[in-house]
Amino acid sequence: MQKPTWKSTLKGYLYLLPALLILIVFSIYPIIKSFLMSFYTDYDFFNDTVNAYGFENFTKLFQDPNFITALKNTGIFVIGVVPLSIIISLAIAVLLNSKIKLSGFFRTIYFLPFVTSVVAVAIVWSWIFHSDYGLLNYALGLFGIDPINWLTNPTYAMPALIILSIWKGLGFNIIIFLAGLQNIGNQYYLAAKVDGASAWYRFKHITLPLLSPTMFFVSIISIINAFKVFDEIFALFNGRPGPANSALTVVYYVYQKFYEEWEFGLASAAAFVLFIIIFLFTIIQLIVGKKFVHYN
Amino acid sequence: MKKVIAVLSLFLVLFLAACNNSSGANANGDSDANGPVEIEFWHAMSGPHEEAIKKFADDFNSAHEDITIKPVNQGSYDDLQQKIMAAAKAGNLPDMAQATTNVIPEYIDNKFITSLNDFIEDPEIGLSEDELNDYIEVFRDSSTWDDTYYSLPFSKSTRVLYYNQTLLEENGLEVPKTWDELQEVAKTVTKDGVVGMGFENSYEAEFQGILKQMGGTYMDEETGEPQFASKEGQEAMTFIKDMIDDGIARTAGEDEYMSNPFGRGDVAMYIGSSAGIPHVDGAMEDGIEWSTAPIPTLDGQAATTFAGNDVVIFNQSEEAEQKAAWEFMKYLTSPEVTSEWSMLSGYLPIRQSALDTEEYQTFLEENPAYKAGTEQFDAGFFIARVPGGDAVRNIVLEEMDYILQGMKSVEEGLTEAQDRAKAELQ
Amino acid sequence: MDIRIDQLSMVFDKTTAVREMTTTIQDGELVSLLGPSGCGKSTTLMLLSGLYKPTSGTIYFGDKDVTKLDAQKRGIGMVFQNYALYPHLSVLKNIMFPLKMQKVPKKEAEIRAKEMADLVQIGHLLDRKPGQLSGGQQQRVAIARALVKKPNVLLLDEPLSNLDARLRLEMREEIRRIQQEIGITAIFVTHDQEEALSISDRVMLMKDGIIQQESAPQNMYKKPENEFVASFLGNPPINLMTITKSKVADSYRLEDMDQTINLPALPPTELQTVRLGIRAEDLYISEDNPIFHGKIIHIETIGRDTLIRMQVGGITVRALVDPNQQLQIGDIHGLGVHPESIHYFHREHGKRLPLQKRGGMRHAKAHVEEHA
Amino acid sequence: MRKEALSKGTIYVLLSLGAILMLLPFVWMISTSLKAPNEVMAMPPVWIPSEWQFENYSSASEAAPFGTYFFNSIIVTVLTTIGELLTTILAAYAFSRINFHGKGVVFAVLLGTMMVPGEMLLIPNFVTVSNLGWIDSYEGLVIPWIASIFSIFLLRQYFFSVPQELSYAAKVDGCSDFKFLWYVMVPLAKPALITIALLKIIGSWNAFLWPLIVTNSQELRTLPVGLSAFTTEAGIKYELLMAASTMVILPMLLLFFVMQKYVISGVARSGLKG
Repeated sequence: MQKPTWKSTLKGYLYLLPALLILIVFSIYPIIKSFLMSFYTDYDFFNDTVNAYGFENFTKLFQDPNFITALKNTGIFVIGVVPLSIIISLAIAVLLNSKIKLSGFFRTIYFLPFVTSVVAVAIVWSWIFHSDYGLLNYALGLFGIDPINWLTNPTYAMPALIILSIWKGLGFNIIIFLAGLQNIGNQYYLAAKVDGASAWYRFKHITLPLLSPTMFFVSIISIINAFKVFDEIFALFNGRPGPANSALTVVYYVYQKFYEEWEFGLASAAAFVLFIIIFLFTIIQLIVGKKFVHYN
Repeated sequence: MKKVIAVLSLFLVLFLAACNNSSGANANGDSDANGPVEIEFWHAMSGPHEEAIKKFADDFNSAHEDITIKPVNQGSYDDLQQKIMAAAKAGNLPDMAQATTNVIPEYIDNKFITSLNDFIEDPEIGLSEDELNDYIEVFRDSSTWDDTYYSLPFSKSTRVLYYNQTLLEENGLEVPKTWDELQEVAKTVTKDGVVGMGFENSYEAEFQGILKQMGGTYMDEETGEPQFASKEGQEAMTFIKDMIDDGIARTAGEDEYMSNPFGRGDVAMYIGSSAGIPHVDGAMEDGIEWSTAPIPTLDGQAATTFAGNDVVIFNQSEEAEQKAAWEFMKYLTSPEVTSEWSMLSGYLPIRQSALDTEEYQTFLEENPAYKAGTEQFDAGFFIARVPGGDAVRNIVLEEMDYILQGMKSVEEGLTEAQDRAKAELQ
Repeated sequence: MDIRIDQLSMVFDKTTAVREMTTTIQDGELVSLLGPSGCGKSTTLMLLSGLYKPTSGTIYFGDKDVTKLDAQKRGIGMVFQNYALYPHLSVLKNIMFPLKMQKVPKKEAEIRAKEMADLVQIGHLLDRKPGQLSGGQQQRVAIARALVKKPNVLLLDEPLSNLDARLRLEMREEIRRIQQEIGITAIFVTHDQEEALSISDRVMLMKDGIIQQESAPQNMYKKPENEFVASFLGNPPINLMTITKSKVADSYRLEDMDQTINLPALPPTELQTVRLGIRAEDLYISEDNPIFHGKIIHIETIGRDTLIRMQVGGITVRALVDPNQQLQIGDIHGLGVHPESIHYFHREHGKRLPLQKRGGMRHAKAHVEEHA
Repeated sequence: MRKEALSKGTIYVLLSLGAILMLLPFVWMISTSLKAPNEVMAMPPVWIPSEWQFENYSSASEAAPFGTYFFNSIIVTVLTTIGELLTTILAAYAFSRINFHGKGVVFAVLLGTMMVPGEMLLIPNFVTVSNLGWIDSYEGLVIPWIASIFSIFLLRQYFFSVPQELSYAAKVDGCSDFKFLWYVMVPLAKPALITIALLKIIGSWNAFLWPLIVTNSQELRTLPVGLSAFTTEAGIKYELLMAASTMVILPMLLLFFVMQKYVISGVARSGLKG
């Protein structure tokens, strides 16, 4: 290719202009702005003027019991969703990969929730979770279990949210796992079979190690996504963060501070904390991911 | 394929260009020089209430050729408040809106609503002394800040006790008049999947009412200092919590509004807004007789909070639009409309003359459910209106939730709520 | 249209791909640009097409200076090594594409495209996609597409290198046929000498961005202007050796050997050392009048010829000999050559040196010394 | 051959059980949406309504302007998708085919921003959109979303696989850069473009938080926002709520059934590339 000239440079930026304009205004500038806003301690939103800067938002944030609750809940949510979701989706992916007919059909079904509106399915689930007339409590009743106040008891609100989230996200993980499984060459299995390895042995000593980069990737993505949970909560608990803040997550906290209480500085500070957490996981992914590359 | 894309992209450009113009018009009600002034009116009324508002707007529009009122439902009161804040910033506020009295101080502080004094005092389009005094005093007071009118009362409600008459009769019970009686009744009817008593999810109004009946103070009228963590406050809260813990009372929970379980017959009684009557009517299953009664008393002491909304005019609108909005405001609060509004919605009439009309009195006789609300004018009270009042309400609801879920003791929760409220109000 | 190139240079980051090239291509001529990879032949073609812009120099199409003109405005047709057919378009659409860009009415474009398809004999494949065609068929489509807009110049960038041996032969005749039928000026880039020599009116042999020689194919083979040209052309490659004047007048010896050799034609006398080149096919077994003797170390039969390798002193010499001769490895024979088949090149700059006619036919006998 | 750990039959049973659990909420939603009020709360649950109440759908549409929401969702989805395709095509072309100063830096910066969670951009973007006066307008709903770094990255990779010679050929054939992009690159990149479009359509149709905060009026609400507001408006009538949910979910389900190959390959690719 020829060296860049001023003419080709002009042309290049001309082609880039529409995308660049949007990305600068709505992706790059806001990153900087968000960082700055977290230091706004006295901000007049209506006139977009800042009267004072400082670190108070961060001290305030970590003194706010609600933010601590939000961090805690988010952590519980991540721990509740990620391992379970990965185990279930891996199991299903392995079953789907076992050369059966209808595998495509099943894959389609498992993937369905992924393409649907979170809000809509959360509303459907809130109906399933209904304590008196919900399908779930009815089913539990068949096993002699007393009705559970899924959505109004703080103990069960988080499990309800976790069930919904796993159901919703299963398809995505399965697809990624399937892609990973299909990348494993058949020769390993043939060799193992010749050596007389049992199915479980093959799973443990071939599938799992060779799938580990995919597992790692899915874990990180799941963790990051779990940290961002919001829509599900809003819809499941009808615009509240669950009973007694039991489903108050960091993003929900940001939303509350920002849109319900107009505390832009505090909300930005909370968003910034979220960014740091997610960023750490991204970095882990990049570093460990590089190490994994020679696996394949 | 490429032609389709080309046409679509052209469409995109044109469409956005077109929206640019129309969205401005849409939000501010800018009007052509010769067309009618379009007034956008944001409210939080739904169901039968929204129907009523649409009707008033239509009636008004056909009577005023030069004005078109466009009512817009914004969801819940919280939604409405959020949307107004967002719109104020974006400069596309509507011309007028419903607003709860505890958010109006914030609007005044940020200077985006219009003082109504000029309109009221205007000899041509204003209100006469008599007319102004016809607005019921307690409502009038709640619309003035430092002797300046920033709003007019519109949808004012009080709390009433809804009861399932069929169920009470089956059990040979009378409608309770005191809290003791209510507890007894609730205990008796709580069986076969029916719960005796119900509270709305936001039952801090009941807490305030019982607190007042116990002689306590929620918020100091003068200083606006929250005082609800007092001994009386704790007793009031314990009273509610005990009923729920005993299983003879419940909250609406995932049903959102008590009208739903009450309508199904799952709850025998509940306390809710008088404005819930048409909703209950709609939710009621066939074969259940029901009505309303005043809030039970404690040691002969009656007390219930007034709640509800005023209407305000925003100053981002042009003068002609503000004037037109004022016309509609006058119309909405006129004796005829307020009495009709009351009959359609369960809200209280806000004009003395409306209360006194024969038509309204006949209506009350025929529809006793609507009566309880109007019987409580004397017992009604407003809580102090302070900037940040809305945030305080949310704090109280949050802490009450903790208490109810047993995550905090009554004392802890209320003290915490009071401390947080004080911090919020500083 | 004739093409004139004047002082054309192209410098990439660090390398100079084309160096001050000046040449002219006549109207209707088919010229091959030949050379090893990296010699600048493809770059020259890209410069002619306008896909690259030169660092300096000028290109004229006829009288018009087109140096700064973009490719789409030069009125050229081009055929690429990988055919570069549009995979998403049918054969017909592919051929019509340049006409569509010229906004030729669709009906007319279709008629012209079909004519062109018939010319290249793919009229029956019009509805297929390129992916469904064989390499040769794709090649024909590419040619049709290049020619359909009636270009002034046809540029072909290694058009045959992706075809198998038989198709190559067929297609190169085909290209020649079409080119002559239309009478278009064509420039053909290839690294295959046989291709270049067989197809073109004229060959330009390039190395390091410089034209080494431009001439008719036979002439280039027969009279290479420098050692590189001599060594590049011909299969098996030409035998090259360094010879030095010996003490005896008019006699030379192979470098580092004391053995004098018996040359039927001599290089210019003022030079002490020169390079001698003799093609394998010009050598024959001759015991009477050999230039030197050697020991056969390898015999191999290629089709109707026999190729032998002989050890002559410290070097190996290849010769194509009469297959009827009985030869065995280890035999020692003399090799002869006709004087007109001898090439001399300057030792430093490799330029061809004129032959010096010998007075009389005095052939010195060469003495073979086994251990030089 | 060795005995497998699980027989084919067991695999089918396990997968079918899972599939039933996955489908159950959808079935229950549709079933409820067609029930008469008295059957909605019936215990034990009624799976097939004794009389199919299709009028629940029209009742839901009367209770809230779902027609308007639907229209808005379509407008916003179509506009963001077209917009993103246009900006993506142009940008990916620049990154893959044009040599310009600063290309590497610009690309690296853009890739870097992909690490930032969208939630962090919410507040400043809200302020920006307010300052632009785009609150409660189609601009506010559409414009911030018509460029995606991920899509540019995806398409750029695809463009790289188109041989350079093709662009030479096109130039010789008389194409300008833009025509080459339009007539050759875009048709060739169709699978990638369809994938990008589908992921965008799904994302756009289901988007919630942003439309929630930038719209004020009912006229501009999209389906998910309208749906979430629906509960507060009508009290809870589950048959209507489920009818409304069905209206939100069904278009994407249908789209997915038709185009699932592209959606799944797109997701798999997005996953594997990270």
